[in-house]
Amino acid sequence: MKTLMRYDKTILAGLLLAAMACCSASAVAQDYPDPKERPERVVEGEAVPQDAYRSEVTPVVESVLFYIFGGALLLSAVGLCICRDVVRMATCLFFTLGSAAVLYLLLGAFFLGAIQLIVYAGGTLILLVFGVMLTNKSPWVRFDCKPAEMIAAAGVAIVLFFGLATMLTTTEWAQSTGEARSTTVAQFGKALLTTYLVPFEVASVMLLVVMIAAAYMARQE
Amino acid sequence: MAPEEVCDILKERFGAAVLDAKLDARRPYVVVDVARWHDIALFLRDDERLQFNMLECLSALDLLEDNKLAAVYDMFSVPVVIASASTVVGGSGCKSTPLLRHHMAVRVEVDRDKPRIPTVSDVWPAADWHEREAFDMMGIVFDNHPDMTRILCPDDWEGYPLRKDYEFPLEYHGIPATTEHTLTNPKH
Amino acid sequence: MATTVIETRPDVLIDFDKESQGDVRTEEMLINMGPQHPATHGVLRVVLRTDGELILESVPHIGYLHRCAEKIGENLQPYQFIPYTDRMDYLAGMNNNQAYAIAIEQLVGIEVPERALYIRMIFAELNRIASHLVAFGTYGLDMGAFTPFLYSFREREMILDLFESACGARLTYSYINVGGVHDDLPDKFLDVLLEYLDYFEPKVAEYNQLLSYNHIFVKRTANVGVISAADAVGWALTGPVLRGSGVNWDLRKSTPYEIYDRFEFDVPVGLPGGSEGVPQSVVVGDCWCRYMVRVLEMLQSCRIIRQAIKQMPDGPHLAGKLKNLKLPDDEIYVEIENPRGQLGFYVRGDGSTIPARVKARGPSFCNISILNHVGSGCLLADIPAIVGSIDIVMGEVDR
Amino acid sequence: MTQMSVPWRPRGKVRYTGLSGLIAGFARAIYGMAAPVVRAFPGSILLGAIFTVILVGWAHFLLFEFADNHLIGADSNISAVRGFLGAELTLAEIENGLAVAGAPAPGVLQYAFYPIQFRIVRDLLSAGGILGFISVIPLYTIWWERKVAGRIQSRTGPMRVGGWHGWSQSMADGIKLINKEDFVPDHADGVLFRLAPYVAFVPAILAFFALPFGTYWVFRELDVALVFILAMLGIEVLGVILAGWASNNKWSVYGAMREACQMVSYEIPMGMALLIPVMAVGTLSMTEIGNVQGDGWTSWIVFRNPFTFAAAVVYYVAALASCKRAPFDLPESESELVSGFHTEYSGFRWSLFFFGEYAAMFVVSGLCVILFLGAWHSPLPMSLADRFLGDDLLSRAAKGLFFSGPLWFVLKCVWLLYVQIWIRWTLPRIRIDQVLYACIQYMLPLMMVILLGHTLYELLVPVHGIVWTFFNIALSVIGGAVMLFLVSIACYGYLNRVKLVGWLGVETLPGS
Repeated sequence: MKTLMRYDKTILAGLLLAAMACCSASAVAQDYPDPKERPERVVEGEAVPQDAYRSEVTPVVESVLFYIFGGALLLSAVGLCICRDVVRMATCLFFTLGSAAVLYLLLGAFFLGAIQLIVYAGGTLILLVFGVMLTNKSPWVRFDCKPAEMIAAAGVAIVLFFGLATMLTTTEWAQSTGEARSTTVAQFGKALLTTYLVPFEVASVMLLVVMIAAAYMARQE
Repeated sequence: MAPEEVCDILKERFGAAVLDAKLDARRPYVVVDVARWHDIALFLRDDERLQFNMLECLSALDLLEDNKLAAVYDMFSVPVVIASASTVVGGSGCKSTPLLRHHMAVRVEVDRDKPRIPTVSDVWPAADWHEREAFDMMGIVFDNHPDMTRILCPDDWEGYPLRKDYEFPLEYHGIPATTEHTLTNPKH
Repeated sequence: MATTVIETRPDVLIDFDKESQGDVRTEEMLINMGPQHPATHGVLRVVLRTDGELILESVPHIGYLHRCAEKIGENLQPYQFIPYTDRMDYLAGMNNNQAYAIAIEQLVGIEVPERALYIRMIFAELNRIASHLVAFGTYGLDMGAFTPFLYSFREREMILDLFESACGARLTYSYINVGGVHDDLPDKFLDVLLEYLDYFEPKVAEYNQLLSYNHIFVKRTANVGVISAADAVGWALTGPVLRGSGVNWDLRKSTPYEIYDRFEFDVPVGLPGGSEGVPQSVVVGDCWCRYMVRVLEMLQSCRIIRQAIKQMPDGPHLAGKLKNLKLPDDEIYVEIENPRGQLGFYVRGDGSTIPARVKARGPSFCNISILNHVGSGCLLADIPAIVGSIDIVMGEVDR
Repeated sequence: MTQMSVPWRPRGKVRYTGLSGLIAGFARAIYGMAAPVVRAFPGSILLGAIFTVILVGWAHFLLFEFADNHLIGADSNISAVRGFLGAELTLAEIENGLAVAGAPAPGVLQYAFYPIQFRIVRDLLSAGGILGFISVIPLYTIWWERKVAGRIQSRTGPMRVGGWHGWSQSMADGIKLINKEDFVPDHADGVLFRLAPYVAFVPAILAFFALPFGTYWVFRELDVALVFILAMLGIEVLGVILAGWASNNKWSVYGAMREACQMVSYEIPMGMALLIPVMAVGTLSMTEIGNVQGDGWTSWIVFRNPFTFAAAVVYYVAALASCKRAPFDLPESESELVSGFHTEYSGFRWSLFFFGEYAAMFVVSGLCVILFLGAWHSPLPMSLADRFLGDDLLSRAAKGLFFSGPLWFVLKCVWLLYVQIWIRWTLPRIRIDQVLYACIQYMLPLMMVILLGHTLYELLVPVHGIVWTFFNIALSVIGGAVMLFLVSIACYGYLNRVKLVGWLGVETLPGS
């Protein structure tokens, strides 16, 4: 462990390069634009679907990336539950959300991946860490739970596990037919404001209520 | 307001408490009895003829020959005239309006083995730190002072450095305070 | 714990009262703005009890630069003690020497020649400009503006060159001695000085444009660390800190010592917002007033020096021998107007040539004692603003 | 004299092995050889370096284009995946393709062209280009900031290291920082302490992958580039918070807390300000937004209508706050928090924080340039270029140089960097409650008004109508006037710098 700590810079530099390579490889799904004809501007009418999304990278590389980031997701989620130090928990949460975003990118849903990063990793997590810093639970406190809680938690976990396992195995998932999967942002915008207008408005009203409640609670009488 | 008039006002007000008045010295001062010192201080500040509102300096003295410790209070009467809004910053408008611009010194003597003087930090807030420094350097204890601790030397320092009969410590927490040379032939 | 009702803060923190806390109560922290800290000029340690950004208590601890100068004063003859007075307020060496020299002269009764008085007065005023330049530059640093510091030190460098030509030293001069000045002015000193004054005076207008009336600087200093006139006099604050609170008290004007009554100059005093040349949000006695008083004092010092250069007489520069002066069995307390306030020397002789007791009353010692009274209730970023505006030098606080 | 016992444990002389030792030795060897050459003609080396970088980048692009057009041919069907690594072309096909195109020695060149067709090879090449550019940018921004700060403060800044105006000062600092011992304070959270600089540094680098430098000069042209870059800038906050937290020092906790407040509050106005150009052009992909502003400087989005003009200003101020610069640099405010969150860092880890900050500075000004200031187009309209210049190699180079190319993008970014540096060295710092007060009370409502105004303006005002052209021309004239005024100030300042700086200062300035 000692020597590992001494060479931390080299290891982390390696990790850095690996992260960059993965990001670029994972974002490789986007087709390289053919320089000759430019995708003409989105005309008012129905958006012209860009040429079919196909994975440049052979399936081998894509699945390797999937397992890497899926594993990272699971490991950091487990780390989140195990850690006692509050700030380490927040870091594990960050890696969980980050690898979820990378999985979206792998699937070609770039808008969703970026929004996941902004909203969760950039927004909620920061507010969570901020909340930890300001509440009177001093940040150096350690969550050490009593054995009784451990047993109860284990029980709930097992029940949840079997529920999920059965659900996973019984339902038959729609097979991906491999046709155009990448949707442009314009289609998102149109869909949000036409077909899914009601849920969109309900969500915004709900968020507004949450914000006002938070402001009211933190206000000094 | 000459020192003589101030001394007369004090004598007429406190009578015997004013022990001695050295008015012909280069800087005239009045020696005051320790017991009545706190009321005299209040009187010096609040009497509208005197109005000594600024305590300049508290110098602690060590009179070893007659086994006494003394505290000399120098005070000023500063005209608290707020320059009116019309006067220009730096303009000729802000002339000083001499109200009662005079100076007075009061000495309070107390014997060495029981050096206790009533504090005046409630009369002049400036006295707070000066009294702590007098205690730190000379060992004069000021009664009901809000925070009677050392101010310059470390809190666990023994002895009072400015006393004439103070001998230097040779080391402090293992750090040698003098060189071998002074160890072999101490100066005083 | 005294209720810290913040009555002077007009902006967002007005109703932030400590007592009735909502359930989101931040945890109180005890922080050491320790002896080594860029905002405390020198080795001042301020123990802050903070709640989030708000300061509940700011207790200054001093004594880190204590060199027992007063004990040494009781073993040295006056002319040997002069170099120690330099090291007390190391930014205004000339003024310190002048204070101790005047104290000894009045005690012994030496008559100082005219030329020496004028030279002393010119160097004291030049040192005041240099010290105020340092105060102006470091105050810009505390507020986060780096450039004014470089400009002020460029001008100060030239003053130090002038001092070096006169007395060989740049910071600890020991130039003003008992009975006059150590040696006469070098030739052509006065016209180089005049040339410097012509170069320096437009620069002060440039500083005002760069920092004094800068909107962010005004927002950071106006209505911050307000000291009322009564508090200022009660805590025996003196110098620009006292005049910043609107009290018109300058020893050079109210009790003129040496030859100050021969010159015509003004005493800048803090003014409320809205008066000419003062931003709207300024309150008498806040950081901005104290800062502006120093900047205007620089201009007044230039004015005095110009008049002194015109009236400069000829004649001896020293009253006679300095060694073995017999000090009478009496005591004296003399105060002069140092750039930071009133520097007082209490000297008690006992007939021999060595004084029995030398007590130096440093202006910064009293000025910094008000920090706790002013500091509690303000924000963490205001502490450097307040300490910077009081402009302390730890050499004369700890002696 | 008795030797005082030192309370802390004396450590042996620290010997550098591994990466830092290697780098230091390598750097010393190079410096030995290169010093005389560089000292001889430094200016031309610097200019030459800039142009070679541009030409090398352009050569790559031409290579890819040639391979696409001539070898694969327009009509080849893309899905036919053959060959071992999924290559579309076998060696033989490449050879006769080269022969058809009249390349000199097809037999030899075919081996050179074979790897080009793979996507991963192209990515690695452009990733190398991007990483090279990223490592150069902070180096020279730091050096340039010290020179500009020096000139503002009437001193000269670094003059000695490497000859002409100390151009290799930040390289020397880099080597020093690598060799410096960066320790971890005791009781600090070791893992987080080491992780924090990377969480702060990597997002700033990843943002460069989606930032277009020209129409074709982009590593990966995402159609959600803007959102991706915003996400990356959002993640940096966490690195700073972890750093402040893990270094077991109350001052850094304060720095971390302030950073959290400031970044979270300033991302909202920044995000809203970025919405304006997106609404104007209708897409999130920055290459698209850049191409729209092609014909002349009146077509730049900033001069489009008063709302976009105001949005550009609000964006720039919010961007200053989000990358902790100028009057908003509270998290590492020296005077109060010693140096905020990176107080306990030193050596390589500290330099990572600084690389991240300067990279973020460049990304933020890059965003401003692309979205508002006519990305990689010069003020001259492209129509002018098409009339004079044809399509051959030389004219394309001229078009790239004078009309629209990565050089213009970098030039505008450097100008915005200069504005940031200029603001930093003149303005004092704002207090934290004023920062938040300004954001919530002024920036947010202002931004909402601008957003509303812009939508109404876009909907109601007919495009190229009287009102539209009036505002467009008026704003363009204002923009042009401001630019000319600043250039004239710079010339005036340079021409009689003796009078301005004062007689005493100038004689002593070496090389002034």
